[in-house]
Amino acid sequence: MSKDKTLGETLQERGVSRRSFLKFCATTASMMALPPAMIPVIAATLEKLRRPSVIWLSFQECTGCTESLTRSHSATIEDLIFDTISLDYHHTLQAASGSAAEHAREEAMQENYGNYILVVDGSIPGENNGYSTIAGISNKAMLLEVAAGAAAIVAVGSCAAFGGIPKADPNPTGAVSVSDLIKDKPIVNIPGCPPIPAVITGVLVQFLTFGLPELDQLGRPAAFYGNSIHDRCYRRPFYDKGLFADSFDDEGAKKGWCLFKLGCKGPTTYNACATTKWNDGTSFPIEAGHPCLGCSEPDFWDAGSFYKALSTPTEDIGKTAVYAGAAGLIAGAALGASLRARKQSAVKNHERVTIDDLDQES
Amino acid sequence: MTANGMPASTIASSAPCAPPTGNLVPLLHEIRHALTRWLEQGEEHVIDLRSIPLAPGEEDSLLEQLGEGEVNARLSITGPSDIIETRYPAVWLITHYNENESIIGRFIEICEVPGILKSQADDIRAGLERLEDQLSNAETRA
Amino acid sequence: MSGPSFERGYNALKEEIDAPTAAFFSSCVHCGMCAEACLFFTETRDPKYTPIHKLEPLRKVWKQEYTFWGKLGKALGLSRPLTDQDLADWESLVYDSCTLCGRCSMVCPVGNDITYMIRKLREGMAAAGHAPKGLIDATKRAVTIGSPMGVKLPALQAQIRHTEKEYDVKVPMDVEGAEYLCLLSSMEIMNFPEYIGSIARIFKKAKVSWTLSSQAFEATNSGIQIGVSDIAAELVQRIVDVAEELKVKAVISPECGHAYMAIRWDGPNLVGKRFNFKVVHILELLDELRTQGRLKMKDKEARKLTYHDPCQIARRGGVIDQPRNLLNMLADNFVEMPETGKMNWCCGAGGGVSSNERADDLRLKTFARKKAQLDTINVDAIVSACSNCRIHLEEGLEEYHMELPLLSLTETIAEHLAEE
Amino acid sequence: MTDAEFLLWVRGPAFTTATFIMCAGLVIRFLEIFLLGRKADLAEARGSAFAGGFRTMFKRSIPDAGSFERSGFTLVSGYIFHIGLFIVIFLFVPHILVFEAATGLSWPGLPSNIIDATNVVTMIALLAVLIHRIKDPVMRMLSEFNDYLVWFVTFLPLLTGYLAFHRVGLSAPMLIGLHILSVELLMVLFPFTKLSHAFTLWMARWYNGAIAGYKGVQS
Repeated sequence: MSKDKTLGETLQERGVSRRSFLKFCATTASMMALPPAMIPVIAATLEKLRRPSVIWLSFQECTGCTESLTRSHSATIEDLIFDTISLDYHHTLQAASGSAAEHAREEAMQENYGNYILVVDGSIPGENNGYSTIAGISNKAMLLEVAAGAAAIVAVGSCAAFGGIPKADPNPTGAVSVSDLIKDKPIVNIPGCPPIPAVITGVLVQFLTFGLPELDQLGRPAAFYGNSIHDRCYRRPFYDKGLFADSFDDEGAKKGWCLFKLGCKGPTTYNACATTKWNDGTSFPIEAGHPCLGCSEPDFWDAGSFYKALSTPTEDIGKTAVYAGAAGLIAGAALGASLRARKQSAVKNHERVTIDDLDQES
Repeated sequence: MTANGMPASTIASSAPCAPPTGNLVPLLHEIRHALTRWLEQGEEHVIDLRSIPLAPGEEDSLLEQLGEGEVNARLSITGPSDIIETRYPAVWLITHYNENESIIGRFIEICEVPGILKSQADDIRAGLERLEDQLSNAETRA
Repeated sequence: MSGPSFERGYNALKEEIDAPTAAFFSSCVHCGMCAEACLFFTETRDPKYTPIHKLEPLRKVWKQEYTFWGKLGKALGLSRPLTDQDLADWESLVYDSCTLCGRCSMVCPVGNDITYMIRKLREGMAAAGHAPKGLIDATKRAVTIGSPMGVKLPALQAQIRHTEKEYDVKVPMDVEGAEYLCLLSSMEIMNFPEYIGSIARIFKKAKVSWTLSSQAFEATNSGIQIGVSDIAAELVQRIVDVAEELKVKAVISPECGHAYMAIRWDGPNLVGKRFNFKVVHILELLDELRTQGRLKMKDKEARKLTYHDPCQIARRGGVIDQPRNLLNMLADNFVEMPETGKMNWCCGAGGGVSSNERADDLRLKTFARKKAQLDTINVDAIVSACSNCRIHLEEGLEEYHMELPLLSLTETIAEHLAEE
Repeated sequence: MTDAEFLLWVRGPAFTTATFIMCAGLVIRFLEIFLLGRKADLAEARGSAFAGGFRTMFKRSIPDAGSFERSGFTLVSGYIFHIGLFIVIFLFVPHILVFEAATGLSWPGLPSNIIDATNVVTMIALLAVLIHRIKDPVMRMLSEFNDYLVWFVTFLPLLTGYLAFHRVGLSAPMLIGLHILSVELLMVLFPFTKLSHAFTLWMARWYNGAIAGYKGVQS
C-alpha cells in the first residue's frame, strides 16, 4: 500500500464499495458521538486523506491498551482504521525486533519529520534508567526524541495520560504522564484503563478527519469525554429516585438499582462507557452490576477504596472524631479550669456593697 | 385498535421492563415530528440510537413498537447491513453489522429511501467499467 | 467605704456570669424575636428596647473574660473593652425599660432566659454607681427605715387599729408559735390598707393561726430590684430572723409579686442557706383553704371579671392556676385576656420601674399594651393580686381615660365571705 | 492541582482536618460553658428541674400563638430553612453515607429530586432571611459581622450542592470538591461562631427550663 495514494483511491483499488465506505463513515460518526448530519463531511474528508505515519511508543504499561485495541471484535472498522494510517513502529506488534525495529522507528522519523503522529501508552519513569529502557534508551529520552519531530501526540490510556497505576501512591518509579514532560506539542489524552477501543480508533479518525479535536481541561476529546458516566447512565433514574443497591446481592442489586452506595465513581468519571459500551456495544461495568471505578480519571487508584461511596471521606473520620474529642476534653478542661479560677478571683475581690456605695456622687 | 392494527395502549403498556430512562416516548415523538416535517418540507432526518441512553430492553421495546413494514433489505458491505422499513412508511431502521454479525451501528432514518440503499455513482461507474471490460473481453474472444 | 466604681461593677459582672449565662449568649442568633415580646419595644417600636440588646455590657464581659477567642481578641486589641461610659449609656435600658417581666425569656427560640441575665447585669450596674436615683433612694429607705416607702411601725399600728375597729377582728402581732407569719408590702399599708382587714377576716373564718411582726412586716426587697445582693440578703435576713424567732411554720408573701419572688425564690439563695420554714404566696394559701373547704362564700360576684397576672407571681413565680380556681369560685363570669397566664403582658411598672421617676412617661406609654388587651374583652372590672400592678393599672386607666374598677383578689374574696 | 487531585484532597486531609477542628472545638466550647458552673438553688423546690429542663428542650421548638402573630416572618422563614437544612443534610443518600462512614449509623434517605427541590426552597428562605436581617430595624441593629458570616457559610454549601447536583459550569470533580470544601468551611467555623447554637441551644433551653421547672413555673 503506497503512502501517496488517498484513502479513497486505496479503497477503490481494493474493491471496497462506496456503500461499504458510507457504512464505515456512518458507524464512525456514531462512535465519535457526532451528529448524523456530519456523516457526509467525514466521508468527503476521509476520501481525500493520505495515510500519515504513526509511531507508537510503549513505556511503563501493561499492554492492556494495545490489547483493548487489537482484541476488539469490530475487526472491520479497525482494519479500515489501520488502512488510513501507516503504523511504522509499535514494538509490541511489529515483526521486526532489536536494532531492526529501532531502525524502522528512526527511518519513519526521518522520512516524516514534523508530520508523523506519536502515540504513547504507559507512563514515563523518573531519572533512574533501571526502571524502564528500550534498546538501551531511557523512556524519557526516547519520548523527548520522538516527540520533537511529531506533529501531534496521542496519549493512550490512563498511564500515558495521567500517570496511571505506576504513578499511584507512593509512585516508586517517579512516573509522570506525557503532558508532564512535553509542553510544546498538541497532546490528545485518551484515558481509560484501558480506553474503550472504539474511542481509540474514533479519536484517531476524528484527528485525521478534522484535525486536533476539541479538548477538555484534561486534554481529552470532548466528543468522548464530554459527559460523565452518571449523566448517561441508564441507572440514573434510580439515583434520582433514591433507590440504591446496598450490597452486591441484595434486592436492590437484583433490581438493577443505582450503585452509588457501592462506590460507583460514575458521577465524577468522564468517559463514553455508558453509551459506546464495551465488546461491540454489549455492556459496560455498571450494566454488569459493578460500580464504575473511575479508571479514566486522574489518580483513580488513590481515590480510596473502589467500593467507598464518592461522597464519603477517604480517611477514617470516626477515629478522627474520637481523637478530636479527647483532645478537646483535655484542652477544654484546661481552659475551663482557668475560667473558673478567673471567676473565683472575682468572687474573692468582691467588696460588700452597702447603701452608701450606690450613689456615684457620694 | 388503531388503523395499524395495534392497540392504542400498546405504547404505554409495553413500556420497558427494567429501569426506564423515559427516553422511549420522546424518541417516538421525535419520529412523529420528523415525519410531519418530511411531509411539509421534504426534510430528511437521522437518529443515531447509540447517542441516546437506553436501558436494557428499551431498544427492543422501541423496535417492537416500530415493527416491520413492507421493505426488508440486506446489504453485503464489509459485513451485512439490514435496511428495514418499519410499520410506519418512511421510517427506516438501519442496522450495521461487522463481519462477526455484531451490531456496530443502528440508525433510524426518516426519508423516502435511505441513501445507502441507493446505488452510488462511484459504484455505478466502477460497475459500468466492469461491464465494458466484460463486453470488450467477450468481443475479443469472439 | 470605697464608693461605687467601674472596677467594682466589672468585678460584679465577672462574678455573676455562670454556665447558663454563657449558654444563653452562645446561643443567641440575633433573630430579634425577643423585641416583639417586650412591651417597651412593641409600644415604641424603638429597636434599642430589644431585650437582648439591653444585655450588651454583660455579653461583652462574658465574651472578653470567659471565652477563648474573646480573651484573645481583647489581648490583641481587636475588640474594645467595656468602659464606664458603656454602663452609663446602658443605665436607662437596664432599669427604665425592663420590668424583669420575663416575657422575652418565654419566646426566645433558643431558650435564653434574658430576664435572668438582666438581674445579673443590674448587679454590675449598681456596683458601678449606675443605678437610677429613685431606686437608690428606695433602697436606702428600705435599709434604714425598714420599708422602701419609708413606712414605719407606728403607721402600720395605726392602720391595724383602724382595721380592728372597722371589721371587728383581731390582728395578731408578734405571736410566737403562730402557724403563719404574714408579710405586707408598704404599698398595701399605705395605699390598700383594706388588705390587712381582708386577710384578718379570711383567716378568722378559716381559722388560720397567724401573726404579723413588728420587726419585719415589710416583704418587698429593693435590693433585688436595684441589683445588690448584699443589701437584698440583709433585708431577707430580717424576715428569716423573725420567722425563726417566732417559730412559725410558714411565711406568707403578700400579693405583691416582686415580694414573693424575693422571699420565696431568691431569699434562701441570698442568705445562703435553706429556710427551715415554708414560704407561700397568699393566693397559694387561699387556694389551699378553698380545697380544704375552709373558704365559704355567701354570694358570687355578678360583674364580668378578668384577671391580670402579675409577672412575678405567674410567669416567674408559678402561681397561675390558684387565682383562677379562686376566681371561678367567686364569679360566674370570669374571662381571660388574650395572651394570659404565663404569656400575660406586664403592666409596665415592675422590676423597680415604678420607683424610678425618670421612667414615668415610658411606663405610661407602655400601658397601651394592657389597654389593647382589655379592649378586646370588654369587662366590668379587673382583678389583680399585686399592689404595685394595681397602683400602675389605676394610673394607666386614668391616663387612658378608662373607667374600670380594679379589685384585689384577696380583698374581693373577703367581701364575699359567708357570714357563718 | 487537577480537579481530581482537588477532590481527593477535600475528601482526604481537608475533611480529616475539618472534622478534627469541629469535634475538638465543640468539646472545648461545651466545656468552656459548662465549667463556669452555677450555684445550687437553695429555695425549696416546687417542681422538677430535670422535667422542666427536658420539656423546654423540645417544647421551645413550638412557639406560642402570640409569637406567630407578631414574629410570623421570622418564625416561618426560620422553620422553612431549618427543616430544609435538616432534610438536605440528613436525608440525602450521599450525605447519609458520610454519617455512616463516621458513625456506622445509617437510615433511609429521600429521592434525590425531592432533596433538590427542598434545597431550592431552603435557599430562597435563607435569602429571605438575609433580606429581613438587612431591612428589619431590630435585626439590623443586632446584627454584627458574625451573623452575616454565619449566613454566608450556611448558604454556600446549599449553593455549591445545587451547582454540583446540576453540574453547572465546572467539571463534576471540581463541583463536588467545592461543595465538600464549603461544608468543611462550615465545619471549621462551627464551634467558633453562632453556628454552635445548634448545640448550645440545647444547653440554653435546658438551663431556662430547669430554672423554671425547679420553681414549678411553666416554660
